[in-house]
Amino acid sequence: MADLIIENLTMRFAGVVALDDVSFSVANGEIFSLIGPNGSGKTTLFNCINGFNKPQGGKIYFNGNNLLERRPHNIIDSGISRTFQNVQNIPFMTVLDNILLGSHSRIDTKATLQRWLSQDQREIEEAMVLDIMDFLGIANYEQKYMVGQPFGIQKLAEIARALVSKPKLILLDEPAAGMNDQETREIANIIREIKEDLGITVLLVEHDMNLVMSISDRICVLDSGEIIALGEPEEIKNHPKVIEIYLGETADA
Amino acid sequence: MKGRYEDENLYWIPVLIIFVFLLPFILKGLSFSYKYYLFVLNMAGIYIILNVGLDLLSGFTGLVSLGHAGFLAVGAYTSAILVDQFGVPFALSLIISPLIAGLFGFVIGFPALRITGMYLGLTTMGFGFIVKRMIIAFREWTHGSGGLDVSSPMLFGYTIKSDWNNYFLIYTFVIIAVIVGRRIAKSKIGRAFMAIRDSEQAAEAAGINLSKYKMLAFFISGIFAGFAGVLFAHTSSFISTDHFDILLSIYFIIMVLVGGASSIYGAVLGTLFIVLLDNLFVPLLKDQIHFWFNTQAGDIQSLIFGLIMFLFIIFQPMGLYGMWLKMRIYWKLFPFNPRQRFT
Amino acid sequence: MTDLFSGLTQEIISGIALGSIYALIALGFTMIFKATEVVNFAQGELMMVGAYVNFFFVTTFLSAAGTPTAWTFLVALGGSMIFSVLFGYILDFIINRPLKDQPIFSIIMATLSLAIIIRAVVAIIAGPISLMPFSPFGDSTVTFGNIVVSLLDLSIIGSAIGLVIIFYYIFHYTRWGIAMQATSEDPIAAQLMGIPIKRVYALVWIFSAIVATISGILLAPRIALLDTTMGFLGLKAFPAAVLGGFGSIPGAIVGGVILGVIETVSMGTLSFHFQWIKEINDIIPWIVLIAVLMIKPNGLFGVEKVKKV
Amino acid sequence: MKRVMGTLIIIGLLAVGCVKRAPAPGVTDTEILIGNVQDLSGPMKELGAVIPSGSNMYFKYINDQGGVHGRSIKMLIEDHQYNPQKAVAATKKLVEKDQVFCLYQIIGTSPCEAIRPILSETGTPLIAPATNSGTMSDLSRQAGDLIFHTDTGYDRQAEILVGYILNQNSDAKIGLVYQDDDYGENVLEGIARAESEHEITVQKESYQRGAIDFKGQTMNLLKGGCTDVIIAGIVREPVTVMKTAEAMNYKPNFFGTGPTVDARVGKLAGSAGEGFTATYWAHMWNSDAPGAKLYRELCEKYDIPEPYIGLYHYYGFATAQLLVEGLERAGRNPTRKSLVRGLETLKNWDVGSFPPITYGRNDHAGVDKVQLVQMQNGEQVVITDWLE
Repeated sequence: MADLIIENLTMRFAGVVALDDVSFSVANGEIFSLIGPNGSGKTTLFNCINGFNKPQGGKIYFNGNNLLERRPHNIIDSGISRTFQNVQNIPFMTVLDNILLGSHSRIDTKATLQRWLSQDQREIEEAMVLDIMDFLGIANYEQKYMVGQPFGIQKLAEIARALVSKPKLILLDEPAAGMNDQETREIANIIREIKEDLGITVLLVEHDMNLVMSISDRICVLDSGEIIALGEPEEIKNHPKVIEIYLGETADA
Repeated sequence: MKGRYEDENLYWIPVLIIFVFLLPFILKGLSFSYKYYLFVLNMAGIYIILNVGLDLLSGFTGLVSLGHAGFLAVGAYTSAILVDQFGVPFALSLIISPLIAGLFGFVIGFPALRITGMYLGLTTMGFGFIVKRMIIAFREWTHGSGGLDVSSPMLFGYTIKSDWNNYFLIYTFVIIAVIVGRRIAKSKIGRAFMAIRDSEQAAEAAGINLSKYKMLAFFISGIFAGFAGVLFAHTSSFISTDHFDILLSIYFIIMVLVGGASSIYGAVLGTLFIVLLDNLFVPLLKDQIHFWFNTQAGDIQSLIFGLIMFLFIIFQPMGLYGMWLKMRIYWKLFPFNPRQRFT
Repeated sequence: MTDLFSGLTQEIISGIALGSIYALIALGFTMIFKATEVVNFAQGELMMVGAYVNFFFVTTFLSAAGTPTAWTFLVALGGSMIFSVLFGYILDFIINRPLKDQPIFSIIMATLSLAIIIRAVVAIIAGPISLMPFSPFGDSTVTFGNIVVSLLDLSIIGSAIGLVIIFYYIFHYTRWGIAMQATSEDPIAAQLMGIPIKRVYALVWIFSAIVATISGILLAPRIALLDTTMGFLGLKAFPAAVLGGFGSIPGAIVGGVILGVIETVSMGTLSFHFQWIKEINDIIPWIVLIAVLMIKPNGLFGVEKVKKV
Repeated sequence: MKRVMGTLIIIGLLAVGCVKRAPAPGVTDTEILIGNVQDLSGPMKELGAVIPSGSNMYFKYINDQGGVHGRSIKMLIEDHQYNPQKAVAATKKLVEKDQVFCLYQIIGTSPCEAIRPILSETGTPLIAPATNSGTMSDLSRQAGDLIFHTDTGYDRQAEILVGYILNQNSDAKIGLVYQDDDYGENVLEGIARAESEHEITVQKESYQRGAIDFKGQTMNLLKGGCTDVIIAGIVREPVTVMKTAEAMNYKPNFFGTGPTVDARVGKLAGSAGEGFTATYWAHMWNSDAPGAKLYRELCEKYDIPEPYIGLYHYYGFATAQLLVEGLERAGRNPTRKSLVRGLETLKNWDVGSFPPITYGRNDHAGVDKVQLVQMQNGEQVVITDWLE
């Protein structure tokens, strides 16, 4: 059962082809990874799903909804949330509020207004996020300002923000970038738990091959906007073209 | 789960409110010139109401406005005309006039959908000039640039006159404005505002409609400014286009920034700091300097004001609230470092 | 003389002269903004200081030499230039350096309070009485057909064009200019590439002070009375800088000239033929500005900074 | 018995005296405090320095002679930067904190309008506000009974000018260049009255405070064929307009209201300013009027610096004379009420600086006539008698 269907997606920036006739589908409940060298179009693909970029050709369906018809802020309503390659947190807001930001579309404005004079609304809102903060192990940080927090916390907070909207599909853009080995392992566990405990489909962009190979159900390799390989980790590992592209990088990892 | 989140030491808010209402009595006991201090406080109070709204717009949402004196003028003139020429009760005007100022905010919000940064600052500055021009153009109602006499506020059959009574009227609304401002800031609306300021993409990904919330920010800000305008018009009992100068708009932005943008308490502190500095502290200091050096030079007053501002910014660029936060964080952490998951 | 066409031409030329004044001030804004992203609210005050300094130079040399000659004005000009170099350097030292890593708004506020300080200091030093500045050109005019232009206006237009060419050249073709461009694009990368950004910033402030001084010298005789409120003209030139697109040197000139022409024509021919324009003629520049920004949110020559996700 | 009665009466009088002695604010045995709010750092800062200096010169002269009823006069000056809100704050400070006896000479129309509520609340009189606006002498306005205006209103000046122009040349086409603020507003009122009285239309051109270019307005006056132009500006505006007109070879008769009577207008405009005629509501400072003579004497005596001496400085001096006269008439134990009553007893008061001033319960207008001062060969010459 295919959940996210991408058909013949083509995106050009001023003549440069970022995505060239890309088609694949992501099944419900799997961890699907996109890999490829820098500039191969991974983030552009995310931006197309997310509505930031309007592709020139192709279609994106999620659970039968045509995502290209939606404005960026409506994407989250169809059950897709995302994180960013460069962490996009709000520095002078507490970690708790940063995460609450993700619950924006779940909070009823009317109820907020009605309960303005009491603390109740605040408590309802907090209840939404505290589970997830516990789940990610960052509950201690709720009252801390985001600015000055360690990078790892900021990354986790961003994932928490994406999770709090109760998505069906989460787009993770390089969650392990800039992490050390131990942190990367923790991230891997968290992604696995997102899939297994929360039942959320994961679409992952990542450069860390060990991480990708260890947790992905399927992997798609992009190069210069084209899909050059798609399959299970074992297949990809042995794919001649992939080895060609990744020779240097896999040796490092 | 209950009680894990506390709205920053709620217990001292009632204490503060009681202090605010006791202050006039304390001042009266301390000094025979309490009326002067009350007047300056009243002015600060009106500006606080406006600056809470300006902070939500410029501090939280990052939409710089250099035309807030225009909103103040809209509120003031609307109310003056409604009450004195159309016989609308003051209490009703307190609702209608801010809404009209809010509508003006809505209109000026349209350009803000596309224009950002200092470009937006200039657009709003232009709005300030356009409002002034409109006031002069509608001569039959506004008396042009000659200024307009305004009646004193009438509430529940009582006419509120004198600095003493105005103080209680204004500060009741100041407290309401600060509470409402903080509620907005701490709600999903406030979070959306800050997200728009710091990362439009993160905001959109989180489901925030940028256009809607930018317009909302202008609308809310207009309402606060209009409210301040109503109180301004009726408590100062004379308004003219000279009151709503472009320099006033710049002063408002300074007040918000000195307080430390994106904090409602910061806006309050900043307003009090600048208004008291400019209208109380510096004139008194100037008297001393004139006395010591036996001069009459008038520019000394602006020199002192400029110097204090300048040194303050050099040594405390994060503003008053930033200073307070730094202190607080320091004492909270003292003497331990926070337990961290990642090193 | 009185026919519509020559009247309009006359107004447009006058508008270009007025616009050149705005453009010169806007040029100062633009240079600082281009390199440091700071909006210098004290730009008008820099101009005012330049005008005052030049006046004192002229009067000093006048009292020595008797009547003003071309040499008097040239020596005074040189003196003012040296002063403005020093002044720009000092400003960079007291504003830019202490606030280097602070939010942009702190620096903008520092310039605002600096404007207040400069006004007060000049007023205390120079006394409250307005000065009557001299013009090297007197009241002489030049006539082309039936169009009359004062020599002073011509010199303002000329300097505006000259300065733009000079600074355009400096910014695009010299080593320091390219260093400035690089610094404005990405200060950290520029620093890593070995560009001494501290010196670049100082240079930008010095350039800005020089432009301000030149505009002050030219403007002072045109406004008849020189007092410290001259600094407020900076606020009028602000929209010119924005209309052209902050950070664009040709933009500053185009923006200034457009606003200057709009101002004179709307006050003149337009309001003569359409009475209702009189009610709004002083806000027409603002309406034009807002309309242009609605279509081009970064001004006529501005470039949008793309933020990468 | 008589002696006892006499003693009792004396004791009684003393007691009453003691009660009465409860001093009015700002009045001590040796000093009277006067409050003044000026523009010290705004657009009118020059006047803000010069006018009070003229007043202080006269106060010094009076104080050197022993003061008013043995009390010396001390003037406190605050800054309002031509901002009405600041003016209110500064006035509050003077009245509530410094406890001045009365207010004097506050400059600017909107600042003066804005402080009316303070006047009426505290009963503080305002003597000689330094604005020509006709609204100042309107007794029906709030605190109107506490304001003693000296100057001929701008509206009256404009009206008189129109009458004078039409008297000289009944076919004159009149143009007006006015500052688009409260000053211009008041001039327009007078022009409107003159228009309906003489059945003419005046071509009106406006400019913004702080404008530096007047090409458009001048062109329009030329196109409209105006033979006589009234400039309701300050100093820079008439100079620029006249210079612009000269460059275009357009030579109407130029007239000015209010502050344009400044001698520097002629000096700066040079040949263009020749024949410029301005209205003035007092005697010229360099005339032979006794007030002007005293003024020049005092300037010499107190070493007033050269750039200060002139119309505005003299104006400060002249209004100071009025204030001192009022304080004299307020009696040995002045109260704010007795000051008002004292001033209201002025009947054709003339010390040769202003034309005779009469105040009364229903008249706080002061001077209501003007003389015309014309630029001739670089000198200001009075060309008419007092016009009404």
